[in-house]
Amino acid sequence: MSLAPFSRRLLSVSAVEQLGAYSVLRVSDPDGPEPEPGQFAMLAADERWGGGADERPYLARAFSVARHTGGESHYLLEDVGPGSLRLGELGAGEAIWVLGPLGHGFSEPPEGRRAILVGGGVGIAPLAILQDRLEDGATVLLGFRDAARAEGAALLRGARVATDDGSRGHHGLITDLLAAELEQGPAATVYACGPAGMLEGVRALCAEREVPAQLALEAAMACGFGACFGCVVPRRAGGYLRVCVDGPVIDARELDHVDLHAGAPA
Amino acid sequence: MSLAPFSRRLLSVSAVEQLGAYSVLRVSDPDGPEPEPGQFAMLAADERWGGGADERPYLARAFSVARHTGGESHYLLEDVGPGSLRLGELGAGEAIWVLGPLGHGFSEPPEGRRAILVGGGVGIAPLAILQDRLEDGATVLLGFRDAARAEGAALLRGARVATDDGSRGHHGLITDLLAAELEQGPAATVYACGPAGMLEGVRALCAEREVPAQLALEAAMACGFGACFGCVVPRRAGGYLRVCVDGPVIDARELDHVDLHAGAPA
Amino acid sequence: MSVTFCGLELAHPIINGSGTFDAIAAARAFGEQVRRELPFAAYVSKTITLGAREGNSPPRLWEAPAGLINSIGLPNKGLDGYLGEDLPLLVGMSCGPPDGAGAFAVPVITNVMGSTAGEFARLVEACDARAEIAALELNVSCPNVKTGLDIGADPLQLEQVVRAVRPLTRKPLIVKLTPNTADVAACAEGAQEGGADAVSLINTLRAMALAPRPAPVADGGAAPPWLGGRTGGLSGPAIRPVALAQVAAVAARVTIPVIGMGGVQTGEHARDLMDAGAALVAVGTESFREPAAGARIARELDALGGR
Amino acid sequence: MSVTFCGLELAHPIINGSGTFDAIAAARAFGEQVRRELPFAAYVSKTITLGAREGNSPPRLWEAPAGLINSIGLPNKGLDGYLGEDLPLLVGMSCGPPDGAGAFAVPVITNVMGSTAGEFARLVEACDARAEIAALELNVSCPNVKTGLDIGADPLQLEQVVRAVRPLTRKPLIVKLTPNTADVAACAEGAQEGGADAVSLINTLRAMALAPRPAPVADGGAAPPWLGGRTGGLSGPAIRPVALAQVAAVAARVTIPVIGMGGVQTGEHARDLMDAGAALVAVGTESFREPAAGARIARELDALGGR
Ligand SMILES: Cc1cc2nc3c(=O)[nH]c(=O)nc-3n(C[C@H](O)[C@H](O)[C@H](O)COP(=O)(O)OP(=O)(O)OC[C@H]3O[C@@H](n4cnc5c(N)ncnc54)[C@H](O)[C@@H]3O)c2cc1C
Ligand SMILES: Cc1cc2nc3c(=O)[nH]c(=O)nc-3n(C[C@H](O)[C@H](O)[C@H](O)COP(=O)(O)OP(=O)(O)OC[C@H]3O[C@@H](n4cnc5c(N)ncnc54)[C@H](O)[C@@H]3O)c2cc1C
Ligand SMILES: Cc1cc2nc3c(=O)[nH]c(=O)nc-3n(C[C@H](O)[C@H](O)[C@H](O)COP(=O)(O)O)c2cc1C
Ligand SMILES: Cc1cc2nc3c(=O)[nH]c(=O)nc-3n(C[C@H](O)[C@H](O)[C@H](O)COP(=O)(O)O)c2cc1C
Ligand code: FES
Ligand code: FES
Repeated sequence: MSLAPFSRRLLSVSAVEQLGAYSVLRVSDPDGPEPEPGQFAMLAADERWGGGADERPYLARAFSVARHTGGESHYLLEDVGPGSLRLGELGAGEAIWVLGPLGHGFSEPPEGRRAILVGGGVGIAPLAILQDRLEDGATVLLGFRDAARAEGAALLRGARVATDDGSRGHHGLITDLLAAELEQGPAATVYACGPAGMLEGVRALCAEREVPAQLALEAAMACGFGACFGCVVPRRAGGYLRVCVDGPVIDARELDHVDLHAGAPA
Repeated sequence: MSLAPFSRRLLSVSAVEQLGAYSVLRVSDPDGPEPEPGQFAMLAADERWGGGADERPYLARAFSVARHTGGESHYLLEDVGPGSLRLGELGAGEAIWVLGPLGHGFSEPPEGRRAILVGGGVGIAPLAILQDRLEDGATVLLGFRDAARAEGAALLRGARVATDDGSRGHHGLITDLLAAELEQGPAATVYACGPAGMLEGVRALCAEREVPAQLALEAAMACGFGACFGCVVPRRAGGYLRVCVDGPVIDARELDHVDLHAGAPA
Repeated sequence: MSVTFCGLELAHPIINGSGTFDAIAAARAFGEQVRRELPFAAYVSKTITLGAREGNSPPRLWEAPAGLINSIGLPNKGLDGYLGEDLPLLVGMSCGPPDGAGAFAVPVITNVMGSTAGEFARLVEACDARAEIAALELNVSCPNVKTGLDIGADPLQLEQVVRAVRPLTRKPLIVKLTPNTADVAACAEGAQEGGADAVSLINTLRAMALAPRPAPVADGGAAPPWLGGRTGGLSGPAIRPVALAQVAAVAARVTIPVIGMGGVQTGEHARDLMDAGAALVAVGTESFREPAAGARIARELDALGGR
Repeated sequence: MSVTFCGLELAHPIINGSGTFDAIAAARAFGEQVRRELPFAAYVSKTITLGAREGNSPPRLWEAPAGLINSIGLPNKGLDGYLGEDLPLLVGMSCGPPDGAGAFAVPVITNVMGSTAGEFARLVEACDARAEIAALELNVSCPNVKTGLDIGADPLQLEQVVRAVRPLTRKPLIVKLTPNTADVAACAEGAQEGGADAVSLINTLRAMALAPRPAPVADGGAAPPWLGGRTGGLSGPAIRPVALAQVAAVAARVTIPVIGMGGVQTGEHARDLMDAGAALVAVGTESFREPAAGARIARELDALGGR
């Protein structure tokens, strides 16, 4: 796990590029620590963070590192509220506060197991940097709501795609493709990130087949470094995990189910 | 007095131009009522009103109509806080909320009295539209802190200028010029707008010489239309005047002195 | 979307918060249209006291994060001035329902404050005698002359005051609760026990601002309070989450209707308060930013499906 | 700029608000530097209860205008877990003074909450026995089992609780007052009478948020409370003006030192609280936005001239 510098850092936006329904925010960070796949950062615009809908945003927002290359960190944004809206409006050269890399990322696949990457929607982000780092390549299965969002699949190489509305790739859930894939070759490790419903599907599927799975969870976060105890999900053994410091990547066996309340209501 | 439409209106910025230390905000308003000299409007940017220093601005801000011509209202801005900063950043085509024209403006000079316009700093704004409307011309005396601010004098025609630091025009107070002017020809009416200290100087000078004076006051305002009772100044006869509906232009004889607390501390 | 509140037929559930809309001044600024198209389904007067009050010395305003601190100090012409000069100008106003059909008469709710039960009684009696007044709102955020604490902050004391004035009028009696208390639901219960027909909340939260530096702070010294009244009341979006909690707590405890307010800016905010149990919603500070906000909020609420 | 507070030598007047900075988790995220360069001159633990608590079910957070509502529910390992596992990891931390010269040891202040005077007594006794603990803070924002009201909201009850635990320790005893009360200065006086060495305020304001629509609200129905604990506490800039008013009211009434907090984001905000009478200033929610905020605020305060 890479440690974050003990202070948020004022960095500079290199570019914001459209990618279908999403945008890719590129932040210049030549001196920062190399993030590990699955780690995230807390982001906030330096200027005009606030004054949006209902006078928000106020707190920084969590975003997975989608890629780290050439001294730049890339983040994949979906405009779902005042924070992501504001970040997506940033222009090259504008200042952005970055706290990170934070959290506990993905671990290497166990010997003899191939990697299957399963992403849903904007949750594909941490799988891109994971694919970059996996030496032996991986099967990539990505699900989206529609074709505009499915353009996001270009973030990864060789992805097979499913859409809810059938406008691209398989018409149906990405877990359909995962089930078929596991049928063919169960000696796999699944790496998944996406909406709670999808993660619960992946968890149940893998549990049934005794396939190890690492789930990158989301939860509303105030701090990102264990200070607020706000980002919890119930642990199978009882009690709660803090997604920011115990996760965001959590071994599926730690969870009884993926709680819908973990993140935003879908 | 022109009445304002009973609703703030979403208008479009035509331009923001630098004028020395100030900027001139031009708002396209072809259908709005013709403002009278001394009237003001409550302005707020449509987007990102908030999120500045200390999470402000929140309320709209009062600005004198500096000019109204060709279907445009002009406002003279001095950057003194988050509201004026944000308004000054607006670009052509951006949306701005305008409530106005509000308040009670200047009245015609009484028969046989020539008009002397005395302005200080950004307070020269309402004198520009007044000069535009005065048929017989007027003597214009404008005081500023320094030469960069004195460039604002270009807003009016034929102004004589004083600066606190002597970098342009008379080195000293604008009331020095006013005293000399009244010495020469006391059959005058004085129209004044500027910082409280200057207005108090003008008031005292005119009171002594029994010259009528109309003072355009400033006060912190929450609403601009008499709803909040926040913008009061003490009235000589006792009690308070609401600057927004009883003013902003007030007959100097109504005031015992111009209260420093009326507006922001200088 | 019309609603009945304590027997009053209202065009919609949006009214104004006391002291945040002066219909007489607004008609001076915007013309007679204000009286024909009032943005509120009922008009609540500012707080009226027995004697006239000038209000606090300025400065009276301070902008806070997502809010406003005011220290206005209840300026008003006093009971006689209000009944004689203002009330006649406040009757006969109308407002449109959100769907634009027809016009509704706007009832006047007069908000009064005394510093003793006796003063409250005189105010209520005098208002009761005036047919133009449809309902009364008691502002009980007034310090008890002996204890210095707000009358409205103590459930028992509040109950006694309401009980004392209840027999003096058959008009609907609304008690405007103070939010600066440990248990606002207990205060609401006290008001109900005393005979109130409704409660309204929240009033502003006690707050303070210091003089901005550098001026006029003496070097090295502490900045003095900025507002003429030293402390003031916080309103606006900043207090909305507190309002929601207090309205929910009160609505869960009393059976009389609740008027909810505090930081409402949109139809969604109004709906939240109604979901929490409010029958009507009052708009205060948002009217400062937009004089016709009440009508917009009523339309938005309507579009959200009636509540 | 170093200050003495209740006999403790502190590098500067900025400490953390209880429950808003977990030094152990921060060291996991940022490394050992956290322990060497803590942004706070004293470290206040989160609230510790006798038994372990899981905390409230999620969701626990809601972003409000210029603020945050939390319903965390005081998760903690319980007294034994804290003393056995956490406390040893909390000693030996240091922080630098704002001018960068030398390093100061950071004393640990342990915040405890009981639901009865007896529970408070057991907590205080156990902490008193531990030399690593420099001072105690009593969180009295806990409902009285009988009345349901916060112990800290009633001056008399508060005085009794403090008086009961006072003899059990010679360590400085700080009482963290609840802001959800009619007269916080009277509560502070009660704490002082009971023997407190200092008071701290403000804790969060009781607040609420409803589930965002559309999901998961049943059509036509009212939106339920969003937070697992139904209500939560509001913190951040939104409450700063309320904090300033309460700190000023308390400081004017008591002679013991006051720790001020509530929405502090800058050195100027800290200075305002000190101008209002606070001896120390605690930073809470701002640390979430910037983990090293405390150190920045101490530097800014220093640059403003020592206070
Ligand atoms: C570890 C981690 C990694 C993430 N990675 C990514 C990523 O790579 N890309 C990406 O696009 N997103 C990512 N997210 C999600 C992102 O952080 C959130 O969607 C964030 O809240 C967006 O902020 P916003 O202001 O745009 O939307 P918000 O207004 O925060 O809305 C997001 C959701 O929060 C809820 N909500 C609405 N209002 C409020 C309120 N007032 N307070 C609290 N919740 C509210 C609603 O359910 C809404 O759907 C990640 C989250 C985590 C925890
Ligand atoms: C009738 C009228 C006409 C005006 N015409 C003009 C004009 O033509 N041009 C022009 O530039 N200005 C004009 N003003 C003044 C302008 O409205 C104010 O300066 C306005 O407050 C600027 O907003 P701001 O956010 O930029 O600054 P603010 O932050 O509001 O600061 C302005 C002053 O307010 C005080 N202040 C600081 N913080 C706060 C706070 N939190 N709450 C309250 N007060 C605070 C300070 O003393 C500060 O110097 C006019 C005012 C009135 C009443
Ligand atoms: C400037 C101002 C003046 C007020 N005057 C009164 C008043 O006279 N009587 C009263 O009961 N409430 C008064 N209030 C409180 C409001 O009616 C309302 O309860 C409070 O502002 C919360 O609502 P808001 O956040 O929508 O403004 C006043 C509020 C403001 C901001
Ligand atoms: C997430 C969160 C958790 C908190 N936990 C505690 C706690 O355990 N004990 C306590 O006394 N106060 C707790 N508080 C209150 C803070 O210590 C502080 O009093 C309050 O947040 C106001 O300061 P701020 O606006 O700077 O955050 C908590 C506050 C927050 C936001
Ligand atoms: S986000 Fe604060 S503890 Fe996880
Ligand atoms: S600004 Fe509100 S009454 Fe004048």
